[in-house]
Amino acid sequence: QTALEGGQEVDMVLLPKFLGILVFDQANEGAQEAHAELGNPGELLFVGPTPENSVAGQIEIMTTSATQGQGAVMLSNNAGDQIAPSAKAAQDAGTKVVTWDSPIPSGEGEDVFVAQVDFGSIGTVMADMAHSILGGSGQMAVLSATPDAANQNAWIASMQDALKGDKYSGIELVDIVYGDDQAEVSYNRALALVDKYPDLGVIMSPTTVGIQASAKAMQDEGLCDQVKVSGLGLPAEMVSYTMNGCAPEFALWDFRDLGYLTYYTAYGMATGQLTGELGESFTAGRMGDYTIEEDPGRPGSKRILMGPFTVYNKDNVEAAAQ
Amino acid sequence: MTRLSSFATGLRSWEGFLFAALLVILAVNAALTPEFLTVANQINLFQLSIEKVIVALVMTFIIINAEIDLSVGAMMGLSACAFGWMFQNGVDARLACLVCLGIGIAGGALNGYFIAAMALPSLVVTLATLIGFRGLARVLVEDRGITDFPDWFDALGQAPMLGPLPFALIAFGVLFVFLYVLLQKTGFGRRTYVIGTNRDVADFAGIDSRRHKFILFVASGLISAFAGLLYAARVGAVRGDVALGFELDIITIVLLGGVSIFGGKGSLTGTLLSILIVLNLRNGMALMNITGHIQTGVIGLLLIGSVLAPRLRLPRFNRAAKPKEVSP
Amino acid sequence: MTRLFLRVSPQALRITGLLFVLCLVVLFFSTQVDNYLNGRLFNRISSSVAIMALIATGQTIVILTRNIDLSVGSVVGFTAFATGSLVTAYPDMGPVPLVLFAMVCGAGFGCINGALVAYARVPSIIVTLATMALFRSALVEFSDAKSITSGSLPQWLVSFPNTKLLTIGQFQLRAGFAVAVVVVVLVHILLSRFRPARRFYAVGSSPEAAEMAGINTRATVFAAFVLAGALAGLAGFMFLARFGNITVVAGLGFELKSVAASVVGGVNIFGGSGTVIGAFLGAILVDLIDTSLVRWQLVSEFWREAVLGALILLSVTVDTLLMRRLFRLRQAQEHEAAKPKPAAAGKVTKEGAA
Amino acid sequence: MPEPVLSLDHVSKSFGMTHALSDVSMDLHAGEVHAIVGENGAGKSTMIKIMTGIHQPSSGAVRIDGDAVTLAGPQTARDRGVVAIYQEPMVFPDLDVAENIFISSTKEGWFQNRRDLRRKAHALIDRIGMALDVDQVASGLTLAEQQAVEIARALSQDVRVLIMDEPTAALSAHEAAQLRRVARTLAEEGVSVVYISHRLEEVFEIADRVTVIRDGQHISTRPIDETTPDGMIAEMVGREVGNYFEKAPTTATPEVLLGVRDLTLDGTYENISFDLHRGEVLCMAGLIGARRTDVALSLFGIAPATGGTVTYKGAEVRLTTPRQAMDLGIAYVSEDRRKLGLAMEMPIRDNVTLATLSRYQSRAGIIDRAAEAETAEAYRQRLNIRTPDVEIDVGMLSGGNQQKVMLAKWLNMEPELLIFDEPTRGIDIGAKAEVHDLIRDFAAKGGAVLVISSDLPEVLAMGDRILVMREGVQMGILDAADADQEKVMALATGQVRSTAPDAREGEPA
Ligand SMILES: Nc1ncnc2c1ncn2[C@@H]1O[C@H](COP(=O)(O)OP(=O)(O)OP(=O)(O)O)[C@@H](O)[C@H]1O
Ligand SMILES: Nc1ncnc2c1ncn2[C@@H]1O[C@H](COP(=O)(O)OP(=O)(O)OP(=O)(O)O)[C@@H](O)[C@H]1O
Ligand SMILES: [Mg+2]
Ligand SMILES: [Mg+2]
Repeated sequence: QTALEGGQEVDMVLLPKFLGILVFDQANEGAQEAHAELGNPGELLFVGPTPENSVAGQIEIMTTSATQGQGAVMLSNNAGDQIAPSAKAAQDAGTKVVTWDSPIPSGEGEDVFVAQVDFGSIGTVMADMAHSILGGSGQMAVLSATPDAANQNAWIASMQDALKGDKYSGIELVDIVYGDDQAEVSYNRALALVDKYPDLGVIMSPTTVGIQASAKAMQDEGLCDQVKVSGLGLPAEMVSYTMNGCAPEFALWDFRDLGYLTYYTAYGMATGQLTGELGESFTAGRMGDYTIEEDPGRPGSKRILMGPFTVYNKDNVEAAAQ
Repeated sequence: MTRLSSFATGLRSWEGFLFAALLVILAVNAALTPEFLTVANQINLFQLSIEKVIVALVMTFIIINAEIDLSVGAMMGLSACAFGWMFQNGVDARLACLVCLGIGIAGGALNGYFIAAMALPSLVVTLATLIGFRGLARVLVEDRGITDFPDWFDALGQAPMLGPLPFALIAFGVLFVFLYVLLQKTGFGRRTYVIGTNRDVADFAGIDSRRHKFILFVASGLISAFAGLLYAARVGAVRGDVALGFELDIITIVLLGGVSIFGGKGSLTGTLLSILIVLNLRNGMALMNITGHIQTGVIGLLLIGSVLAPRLRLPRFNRAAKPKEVSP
Repeated sequence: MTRLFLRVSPQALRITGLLFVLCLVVLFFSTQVDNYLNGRLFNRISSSVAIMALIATGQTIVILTRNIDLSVGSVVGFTAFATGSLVTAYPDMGPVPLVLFAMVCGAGFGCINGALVAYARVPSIIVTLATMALFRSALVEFSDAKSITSGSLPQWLVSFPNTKLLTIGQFQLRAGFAVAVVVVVLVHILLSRFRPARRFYAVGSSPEAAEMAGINTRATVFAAFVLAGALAGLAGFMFLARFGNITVVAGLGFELKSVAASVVGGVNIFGGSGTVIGAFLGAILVDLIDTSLVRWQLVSEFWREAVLGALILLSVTVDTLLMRRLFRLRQAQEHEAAKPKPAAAGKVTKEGAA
Repeated sequence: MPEPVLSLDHVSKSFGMTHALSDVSMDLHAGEVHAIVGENGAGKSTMIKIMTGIHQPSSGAVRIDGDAVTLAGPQTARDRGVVAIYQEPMVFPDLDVAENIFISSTKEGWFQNRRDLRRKAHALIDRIGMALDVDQVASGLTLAEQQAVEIARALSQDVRVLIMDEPTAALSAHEAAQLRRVARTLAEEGVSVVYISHRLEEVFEIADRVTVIRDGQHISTRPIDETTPDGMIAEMVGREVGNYFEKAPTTATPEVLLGVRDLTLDGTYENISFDLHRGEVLCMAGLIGARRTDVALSLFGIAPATGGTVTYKGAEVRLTTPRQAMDLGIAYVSEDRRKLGLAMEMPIRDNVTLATLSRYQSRAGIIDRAAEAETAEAYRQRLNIRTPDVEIDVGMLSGGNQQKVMLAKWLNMEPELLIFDEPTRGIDIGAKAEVHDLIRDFAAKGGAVLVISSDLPEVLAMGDRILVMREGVQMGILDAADADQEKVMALATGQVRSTAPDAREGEPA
């Protein structure tokens, strides 16, 4: 059990998928909190690309960080395996690469992944939410972000796995469509799903933009009695839909905590206090103890599991939305 | 006397202006960030955008020809995804590369057919193929990311080949020299300018502008496919969104280089200078931790400023979009 | 048949052609998709096309003057966000000042584009390529990573686009669509009857001739951009009302979609000809195909874009070939009409030659 | 002496090194037709561009009603009642004729009424005496018709000063006469008309006063009856010149170079038949819209004919591309130099070698620029192109000098058959003679020339034979020896048809 010692100077970069999105800003707040707590005299940079240029931008920032000799890059990966060569190059230059929110699928170029939740269990949670909404049987469709979003794809895959269980035999996954994480595309896709499957019971959207747009679409068209919306969403955006029954249940984790934990992990590794070996444990400030373990979804890769996440419903959403 | 005056106008020309701008950027970067002038960084800054700048060279021809090709990014994506798909389905990677280049030629020929033979506006045709090629890339890889290419392929994009220089950079150098001679010194280049200046005049002088345009679009497709492969090799993986939106960056580079959007004006020297400016500027900003929208915004300002500044100060600048003289 | 074909104006013919293609598409999908042809389809398409129709209208005006506006997407995003922020801060604001604010905000961006294009004489594609990035950068700065959420918007605003003005059976005329139709028709009437607006056509048709004829080409081009900006602002307002959730990616990609709608609607990309009704139908056609493809079982999710690209190319090709044919037919007809007693003249020449 | 409506007061204008105008003064009175004459590049167009605010004088002033004014652009000038029609007509190709006329009018109301518009347009077109469908889209109009639209547009406004820069260059004699009547009528109504033309007989017909410009300098301004054509020409060129329209002896040989039989392009022209001999100059005459240009375009492979045969040097050929025609030795000098003839934004050098580029290329395709420059320089001297050097853009030259560059481009191809469409459109009397000499010289060396011209004196002076067309139909071929203006016009206007059995003479093998 390593108790991380603060005060060492190391420059670090927090690299989100792109700038201008609330949850990434929350992660930054968490990281800044940890940065202050650990008394790191170095710099914590929050830099990221634009939405249109996310992939190339992330690769560019990763490469630049290596050139600058940053101690660590904390990456919410939006480039899939395309970032692996530059991440490896960064590692070779002595920069630690800690991913959070979304890992490098192949695990190459990555020291450790700080997982917000267990990617296997998130599938079960989504399946469970669908189960409870549908009352055990009915049709479900998925409205995802883009076909390239690695974490969404992993979650959907794990949900498809979970659905094989006997408990969910009554649930039929009829379609997977993509809303490109844009409000208007997601909105139109959600309606097209309803038109395509007249018996659809729930739209599962593992993305905050998609779930909000679907809920709005169902509400606008007066379809909330027929088709429910669920998935991953922000309480502040979803509160009204949860209260009026359009989206009775959805889940999410705390991005502030995720940023906080990620910072601790990256700091430990960049200062050499953590070696990043399997089984290593450390105390991450206010959040308690964590252990580096094998990532079950990506053989050969390591992760730190933050967990748990919260399922929101009528009872707790209003409090969380404040 | 003529020599001397053309040298003088050369200094006051657009290229001269770009060159001065480049020097300023280099000096500022070198002064502000110690890592800037390292060989590794200089190679990196090229490497990071090498595919775009390669395509920008051909785009220079196309825009001088008074056309535009919006489908280059999508073609890069299609070629990379086709490679990934074939590789995943057990096709030999070498053969897959050849097939991808073939796809580039076919896609370019499709554009060329509609633009040259059917005489549809290239903006419209390539807007449609931008959507279509991207769609085909999606069809091939769906929601998968494909990786684990053969080592030689990855090395092509990532390992140094000649001294510290990677293959793509060498390819860029060779291509630049070849295209420079082609555009600036040969009859093909002259015809590119003439057709861009006034297509009817070219046709009436016995120049087959349709054939010329067709060739250019095929070349554009081919080079885009090649660049798509380079991209796949550099990042060692492909996905449906490879090179998404690259077309606008590429066009920005070409326009900043002084190539007139109305055709007939510009040069590869200008494009090269513009490449150096954009890359060094981006790199300098990145090293100063200025990224994201501010970077994009600065390039945007530069683009407008580059057209405005010479017009405000030196009205007789040789810039592309000089106001048209009314008929004498 | 040919006679009739020749008498109708090209614009009217083009619109008829578009309507015909629309019907074909609807008929085709009704054989492919169960439960396709009903009021619901109308409601879906009509409400989803409203925003693009406004943007395409503005884009058409700009294209008519031989320019292009690639910044509309960013303008929509920014105005949607700014309007959302405003109404969140002052929830008591009424509809009129809010709409005005959105339009003025959009027009402001249009002024920047217009000034650079018309007065500084920077080609529009360069200006708007740059301002597309700049305006979105401004949005990222301005939004400070906060999103607007529908919860914070007044109820009248959120429910406005779907307010049913008129219901006939399953068919509903909703406020959002009604606004779009009114704007399109209004702009159409202006463009075809209002003298100063005819100058958009003149300037696009031949900028040099316009200059020589004493038309203030700069003011005309400037006005086109301001109008397009104002319409994009209005679209931003509608975007806010309809989706409620505004982030920094709002309106991303609208620029190319609006160009596609105009072009499919028969607006000449080189300026001088086209109608906003055409662009409106073009927007509907693109939207209809896009939505229908999602519902078509035969085509997987991943084929949609490929098919859409092919269809755009097809419709533009057919339109162009048709118009060319028509032009040739007309020419031939005029020649016939103008020929001086052709038979007699021909005979005499032959006799002379014999 | 009444105050002049508009005057130039010691105006100078230079473009970089070129002094287009130096210290030119001129007065314009109400109700007069004031002609400006001078050689190509003398500065006529520059003068009127200063009057209409397109250019600002480098020094000196423009005065309207005696007040010095700054004309910021054509709009300001128009607001002051100064309207110009330029050498190259400018219409809006996408708008119909009626709208073309009224688009910039400030007199109409806010909303346009189609019927009203058509009626007014009709009235104006009638006043000019053109037959023109006002609903027609302008993209299909010929140069002359475009010119008519521009004149109508000018007439639709409250003009005080109407400037016409070579308005009749593109018009046939009939239409030109019509136009002159219009100009006279306007002058009688009190408008001052500035009239620029290279056709001196026109000047004498309508002008009240004539100003002669040479090399950017004001030479003289005189009432018309105090001047003679010869005196005027002497002032223009600064020397005595002989008779331009002297009939040159024919150099025609019996050898047929080009044989055309029943050439037809559906919907455009039909059954054109003639033989063209080496050494011969065959002129095609006709009114505007006679479709002569279309015949030429077919012979050059641009608009391939749909029927009939063409034999070249005794062998039947099918001409489908310009390249093919050029390889045979056929050159076509277009009538529309701005749109089809010259790349205006490129240097003279590049334009001169445009049609013969492959000759300057090495095996690897590299262009020999020095050789190009040498060629261009040679033509500059031979054709007397007025320019300091061949590296400047063609667009900077005056109309006449542009014409010579275009000719240089085709002469450099060393063609055997030269099709010359409106060879002297918009060029001055000195240059005209030079062009005529060049054509005759070309023929004398064994080449064949097909000249399309709307300038009747020119046709009569140059042609060995004259083929007259009318609206796509060959009306007949006249021998120059027994042709005169009346006979040609009679055919061109369709009053008579030819009976001369000349089309099939000398059947080609
Ligand atoms: N925009 C310009 N830039 C540079 N030189 C110019 C420009 N416009 C005209 N010139 C030069 O000014 C001189 C006068 O030209 P201008 O067009 O006035 O002649 P012009 O008398 O109208 O001749 P033409 O009868 O051939 O039309 C010429 O030498 C011409 O090359
Ligand atoms: N009614 C028309 N509609 C469309 N285009 C026309 C028409 N008449 C002529 N043209 C085009 O205008 C150009 C010149 O016309 P045309 O050949 O009829 O005239 P022309 O006999 O050469 O007379 P000129 O050369 O004196 O104008 C050609 O390219 C022709 O195709
Ligand atoms: Mg002139
Ligand atoms: Mg002609």
